[in-house]
Order: sequence, then C-alpha cells, then structure tokens
Amino acid sequence: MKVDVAIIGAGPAGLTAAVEIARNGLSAAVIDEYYRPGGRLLGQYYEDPYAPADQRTWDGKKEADQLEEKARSLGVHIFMNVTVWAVSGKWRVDMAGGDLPAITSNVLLLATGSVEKALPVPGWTLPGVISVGAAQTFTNLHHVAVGKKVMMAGIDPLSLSVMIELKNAGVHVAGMALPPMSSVTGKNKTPLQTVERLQDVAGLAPNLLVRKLGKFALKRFPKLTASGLRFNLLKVNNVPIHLRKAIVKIEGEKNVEAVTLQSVSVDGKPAGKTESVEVDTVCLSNGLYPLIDLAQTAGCRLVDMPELGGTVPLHGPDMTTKVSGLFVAGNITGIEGAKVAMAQGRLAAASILQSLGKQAAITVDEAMTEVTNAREKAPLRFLPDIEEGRIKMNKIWEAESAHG
Amino acid sequence: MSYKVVVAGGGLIGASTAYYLTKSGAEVTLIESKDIASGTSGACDRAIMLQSKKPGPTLDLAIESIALYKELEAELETELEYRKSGGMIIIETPEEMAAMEHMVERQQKAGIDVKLITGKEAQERQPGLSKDLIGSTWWEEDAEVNPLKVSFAMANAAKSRGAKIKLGTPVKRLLTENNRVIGVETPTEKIYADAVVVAMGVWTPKLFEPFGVDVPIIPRQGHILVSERMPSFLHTGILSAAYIANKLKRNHQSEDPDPFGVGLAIGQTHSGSLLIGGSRQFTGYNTETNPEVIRKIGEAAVRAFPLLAKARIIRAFTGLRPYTPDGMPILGPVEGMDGVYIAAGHEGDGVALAPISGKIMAHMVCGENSGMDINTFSLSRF
Amino acid sequence: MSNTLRLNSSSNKLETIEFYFNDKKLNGYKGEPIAASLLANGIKTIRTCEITGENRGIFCGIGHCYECRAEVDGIPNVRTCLTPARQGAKVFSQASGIKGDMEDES
Amino acid sequence: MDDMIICRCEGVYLSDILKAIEEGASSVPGIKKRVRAGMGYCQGRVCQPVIRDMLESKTGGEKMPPQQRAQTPVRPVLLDDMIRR
Repeated sequence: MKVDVAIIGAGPAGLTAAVEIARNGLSAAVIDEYYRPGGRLLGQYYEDPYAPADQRTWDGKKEADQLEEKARSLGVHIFMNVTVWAVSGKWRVDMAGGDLPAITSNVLLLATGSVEKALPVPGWTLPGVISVGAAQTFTNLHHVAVGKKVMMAGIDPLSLSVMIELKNAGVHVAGMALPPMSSVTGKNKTPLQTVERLQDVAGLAPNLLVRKLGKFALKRFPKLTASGLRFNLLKVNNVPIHLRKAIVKIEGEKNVEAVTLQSVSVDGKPAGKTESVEVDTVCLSNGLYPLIDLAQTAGCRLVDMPELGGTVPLHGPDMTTKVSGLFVAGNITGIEGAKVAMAQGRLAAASILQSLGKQAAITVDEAMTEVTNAREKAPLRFLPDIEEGRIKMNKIWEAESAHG
Repeated sequence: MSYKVVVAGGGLIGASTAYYLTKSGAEVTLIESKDIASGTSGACDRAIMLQSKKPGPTLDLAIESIALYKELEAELETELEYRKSGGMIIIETPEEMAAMEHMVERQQKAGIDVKLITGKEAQERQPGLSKDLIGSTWWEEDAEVNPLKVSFAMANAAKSRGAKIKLGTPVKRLLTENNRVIGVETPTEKIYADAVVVAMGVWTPKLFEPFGVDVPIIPRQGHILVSERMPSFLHTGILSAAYIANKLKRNHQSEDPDPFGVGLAIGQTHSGSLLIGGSRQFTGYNTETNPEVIRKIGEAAVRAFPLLAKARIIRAFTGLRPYTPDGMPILGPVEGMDGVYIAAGHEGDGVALAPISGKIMAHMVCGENSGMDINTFSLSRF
Repeated sequence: MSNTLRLNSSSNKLETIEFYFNDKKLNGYKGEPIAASLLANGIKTIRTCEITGENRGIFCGIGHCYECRAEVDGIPNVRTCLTPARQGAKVFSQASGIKGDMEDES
Repeated sequence: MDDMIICRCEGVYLSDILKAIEEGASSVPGIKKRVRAGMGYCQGRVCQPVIRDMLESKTGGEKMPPQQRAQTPVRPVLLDDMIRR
C-alpha cells in the first residue's frame, strides 16, 4: 500500500493529524500496536471546571471514538494490533502482526507517544504491582478492578488523578505514599521536593488539584513547605496521602500481600519506624518519557531535555525535523496532555500539507497558536518546566538551522 | 625498572595483549576511547569455526589459540562459555556442494579431518535443520566462546596484575621523537612508554595516517540478529556455504551481485538466545542496521531451520570487522617507526585469534621468543 | 458472568466469549485484551520468569514491558495486554516449546 | 536498601549494576554488555531510564550518560512476519 502520509501511533496526536490530512485531500495510514485507536486518550476520564460548559467532562474514550469515526469516514486507513519494527528509505514502514508486510509513503509522522518510567522497589516484579498507567487503563477502559485493596506509590499529578478515578470506580485505595528514597534510584523524591512539585503544578494549573485535593491543598501546601512539613498526612477523597512515608518494600510470595512503609524526614532520610500495610495491589507512578526509537532509526538527532521529560528528537516549533519528510507530534516531543497532543497533531498536519504544497484549512501559524493555547489551558500539567523546555528546544532548532 | 607499554584499544585483541603483557612482567596502561568491548568485539558472534580455514599461517595461529582457550577459563577463573561444539557448513545447492567437496578434499590433505555428511545425517546431528538441505560438512574440533566474557575477563585479569585501564579515553595521536614512538597523547595527558601496541581494529589506520603509513584495514560491516531466549537446541555451530563464499570474496573495490553478502552463521548463547548472522558489506564506518539485510538474514535462517518462523528476533546489531586485503591479521612492528606495534585486522577471526594474538604481541614487545614465525603477519607484506 | 473484578454493569451488553488459560475454561468479553479477561477472573500471574522462576503478571498494560507474555493459539510470547482473545482461544503461561517441535522434526 | 531487580526481562539486580559501574561501566551499553541489563524483550524500555539515573548519580558528569542506540528492529518481531514480502 502506498499513501501520502504514514502515521505511527493512533493516539490523540496521530489521529488528529490523520483527520486533518485526509480532510485536505491526501491519503493517510495510521498504525498502532494497541487493539483499538485512542492511545492514552482511552484511559482518561476527568472533570475540567475551567473548560467551556459543554466540555467540562473529559471522556477520553468518547474523544477517541469520535476521532476514529471521523478518520474512517474520511478514508484514513487504520491498522491496529500492528507493530512497526522498521522505518527506512523515504519511506518504507515495515509492519508485523497484520495482513500487510509494509506500506510506503512520501511523508512519515511519528506520534509514538511515551512510556512510563519505572520505579524499582524490592518486590516490584510480583504480580499485583502495576504501573499507574495500567491502573488507569484497566479501570477506565476495561472496567476491571486492578485489585481489592490498592496502595499507590509516587505522589504526582497523574497518580493523584488516577487515585480519584480508582475511587470513583469503586476500587478501595488504601493510601498513597512516597516512592523509595534510595540514593541510586530515588532522585528528587523527598517529601519536600514532592510537595514543592505539587505546589508548582497546583500554582500553574490549579484546576484539577483545586477540585481534587480540595482547597486544603492550595492553601496549605506553601505553609507545609515553610513549616517543614509538619502535616504529614493529607486526606483526599478520604484516601490518606502519606507525605512523610516512603514505600520501601513490597511483600508477598506469589502475589502482592503487603507493603512496608518507612517514615522519612523532610529531606528523605529514614526517620522513625516502619509499618506493614496489607494490600493486594501496588500502583507505581514515576512519570512518562518520550518513546523515540523510531525517530532515532529514521536518522533524527536526539536531544537530552529533562524539562520535556527525557530525550526527544530535535524538532522545530512547527513539528518538522532535520530529516526531510519526517515529522513528529505528541508526547514524542515532550510530555503533555491529550489536548496539547491533538493541537500538535493538527500542527504537524498543517506543516506536512505545506511541505507537500497543499492548501490546508488551517495555516501553520494558526496551528502553532492553537498549540500554545492548548498548553495554557491544560487542566493537568505533568512537567513543571515544560515551557522552558519548549523554548530551549526552539533555540537549539534555530541554532542548527542557522548552521544550515 | 620494568618495561612500560601502552596498549591502545580495549577490544578482544587489546585486552588480550594487555593481559599477556602483564604476564610477561610489563608495566601496562590500556587506553580505550569508550569501554571494553564497545566496538567490534561487542558486536560479533561466538563461533570459532576453523574447518574451512585455508591451511597455512592463520590456521596454524588459530590452532595455537584454541589450545590457549582450553586453559583460559581456569587461568582467568572466569566462565567464558568456551565449548568444543563441533561445526557444520550446510549445503543448499549443487554449486555449493561442489565447492564444499573441493574444500573438504583440501582440508583432509592438510590433515584436518572435516567430513561431508548427507542432509539426513545433518538433521540427525542437528534436529530442526531443513529437509531440503542436500548435505553438510562436519568437524568436531570447531568451538565457540562468549567474546564479551573473554574481553572483560582479560581486561580484569590484566588489571588485577597491575595494568592501568583508562576507559573513556581516546588516543588522539602517537607521540614521536626521531622516528621513534615514545608514547600517546590523550585529551588530558601525554603518556610516555617504551612501546605502544595499537589494537584499535578498524580505527587503527587513522592513528597512522599522519605519519604517511598506510594500514590497509577497511571496515566491513556485519549484521547479527538476536532471537528471544529459547530452550537449548542448537548443539553445534552452523554456517552456510553461502556464508563461506561471501567471506572469501576479496572484492572491496568491485561491484557485487549480492551487495549485502548474506550467508547464515548461527549459534546459541548460554542464555538461550540465538545469534544469527550475517552479512558482509563495505559501508564505511556506518553501523546502522538495515531492514533489508535483516530480512535477508531472516530468510536464510528460516530456510535452514523452518521452525524458526515462530521465533522472535528481539534486536539486531552490526559490527565493523577489520578487513585486510589478504584476509590475514596484521601483527608486528611498523617499518620505519620504532617502538610501535600493530595488532589488528582480524576481520572475523578476532574471537578465534584473540589469545594467541595477545601472547604473540607480548612476546614480541618484550623481546621474547614466541617460537612462531610471525613475519608472515607483518605490515610490510602489503 | 461470574467474573469477580468487573467494575460496573455498563459492559454487560458486550458479547461474552469462552477461552482457555492453562486448560482452564474462562469467560471474557469479546474484543477486550486477554490480560483484562484474566484479571477480571482474578488471575494475576500470567507466566513465570524464565530466569528467576518468579511469577509475573501485568505491569505496564500497554505493550511496552512484555511482562504479560503468554502463548496464544500456538504463538509463543504474545503480549496479552494488547491481544483480544478469539472464541475458544487457548492461552498458556509458558510456550509449549520450540525444542519439542524441533525434535519432532528429526 | 535491599537488593532488587532493576532489569525485569533479564533478572538483573541492583547489586549487579553497581558492580558493573564499579568495574568501569559508564554508559547504558557498558552495563548491558557486562550484566545483560536491557538485553531482553523490552530492550531497556523499562530499565534504561533507571540505569541512566543510576549512572548519573554515581559518575556525576555534566552530560547525561550515553544511552543505547535504538536499532532496527525496534520491537521483537516474529521471523515469519519479518520475512514476508
């Protein structure tokens, strides 16, 4: 099969780009390993009080279904349960698991999203220990409880919102604790740093936290920091948030049976006693990082950029790369929410259309403004310094462009 | 005062040279731009297949080397996964049969007891082989070893015998004084030595370029596919006749009908993964894997072992084999430059020849008699 | 359906299928990944680690970690978090083994 | 902290990795070649960021320690699928 644009990743960025490309008269194929389109949209379900009245409930699955329907009605080829194992030439996309061995295209758009960062702790290979993303997917998409009694480790915007989702779905969450404080694997996870980060996030985009953590959070967090975290325990939706206890061990023979929590000082040193809490499930949260493998094999230079969540392909503010015919969009460019990814998908489509000399319904500049707007209105911010990261990337991009 | 030697290059050959130098009592500094086995030695297979090797100096070296391998696990007190596995060269076409008959006849004359066996005998010896094979060779003396383990064990043994190992330290240039090499320069320091051994594989020529010395080593890229872990089923090392044909091609300047030089070389690691090679291609210093080459190697593997169609390839890599025009390594001093030695250019024989190469270099540098005629391997032959 | 960990009834309109896990007959919803059906049946251990021998189950849930592998309809090491079961599918914790096959061939 | 698995695919423990760093490994591939971390099915997708953090905190350089280069095939693929034309 030959298409104008091959898109890898059927998440918010990839699907939105496909719709935009097909709507402007070019052919597109979207390929994804998952069994249904939507990517991280599929697990999302939350309320956003700052959104327009008719958009306050964000039902990611519904959004995904609508995008899929739109794409299909525009003739976009969607390949699900298909793994891309190679991209080469300009372009051949080698696929496994489906009927076709490969497709070729003039343009390649990588919207491969992100992977969860592991949070190793003794016992974390036991069945019953899952990532926070898995918890979200099983709860909101599959409607299967991840366990009967759940402890969450890692206190951050994503784990907090998933905790609420678990509660809303009727799952018993026994509590949330800090991740382990090991010197080799537990960087920047002390109680103080955790609270500071939450405060950053709350200050920048308070919507979710105001609602979810209650007014308590915004008002008290600064004081908590100032007073050296004398308040060790918050309760959100009746779930204890242990700001001064870190998970140090997951126990069990064949499955998770309990977790060991260790009291820690504000700077993360063990202080005081340990306790064992019986649970059958542990949810680990440590953030996301961009999945860049295909970009690297396609010849794209990579840049380490912690502000964007890890290593990202060098790209311009319009989603182009230095490799001709290669574009990127979504979390592969830095960790942000679904609405930003969708705006980036539309922007990538506009840039692709422009590169192919096609008139687009939206100009590249307009699409860039939409990305900025989506970022400003994001209900949930994963990385505190995302804007700084974007600026840094643009500077590197400009410097590289100046050199030709 | 003991003899000071710098070894440049931390691959199999450099690590082995450093190890044997410490055994000879030299004061050794091993300098490596990245890490032990980070280049060719970390991107090769485990075969020590000698049955097809043309009788002559390289084969003689290899046989000496195998004798060293047999003692090395005990000597280094490390598991190297050395095993006398025997080896087969599988034959798919009548043309290949003719070539292999010729090869076997030649080897037998030289006293190497390689046999031709039928396709059915090959299947009995190695279950899973395709029924379509028309025959195979078999030699029980072929062996295998884990080149990563050998590299690290040699480097560690050298270190525990007092060698200094500087990783992440590129050798920028050779320091000379009146046509004599007196040491090397790194980004941070000058290291003076009585002798320098350059064991930088495909990167060796670059160090000699400034002196107008042409070292005819050319990188020849080889792909290797790695399968998921499987139960141990491969009892022996296996090459295809096509692999041998491609290996023997000395055509780095001519057009080739099979530009990828694909032939099968398959072995199983202790972990259970299959290492499936290979290709031979002149692509400069490029080490990217190519999906088309990967596919062709996959085809060769499934042709030989139809049931591998159900196995997964979990990764692939390429290594840059240090090719020389006559297929023999360069071991020895450099004419017109005192104090410097080359130990490089082993192409696919580095694994087999690592111990003996290191030992020879140590003897040479320390002025000991290795009892071998090694002039054959000197740079001046080109 | 006898599944104990199903969260709500909204999925009841979905079609039910039967499949086998290590020869045990189980129910699942048509179109959902095998890992979800297994978890709904209270099954957390999908395989044992070939190196450590320890139990392993769902970890990332979206195909990155390869922990939820199982043999599905004769293909070993399929990611169950991505793969819906067919009616009557046969899922096994461990591959029945390429070794056995190889020996049958000889 | 108790020892624990870091590379889930290959069963590589924290202590193995610390030993490899001790021995001179300063990059993700250096760890991988010494103790097999990142050699399994997920190709380091789970453990690589952890190992990189460990290397950074142990070696403390200005630059992030090198990670492994992604190579084709980027995912495990059945030979049957790979050789289809």
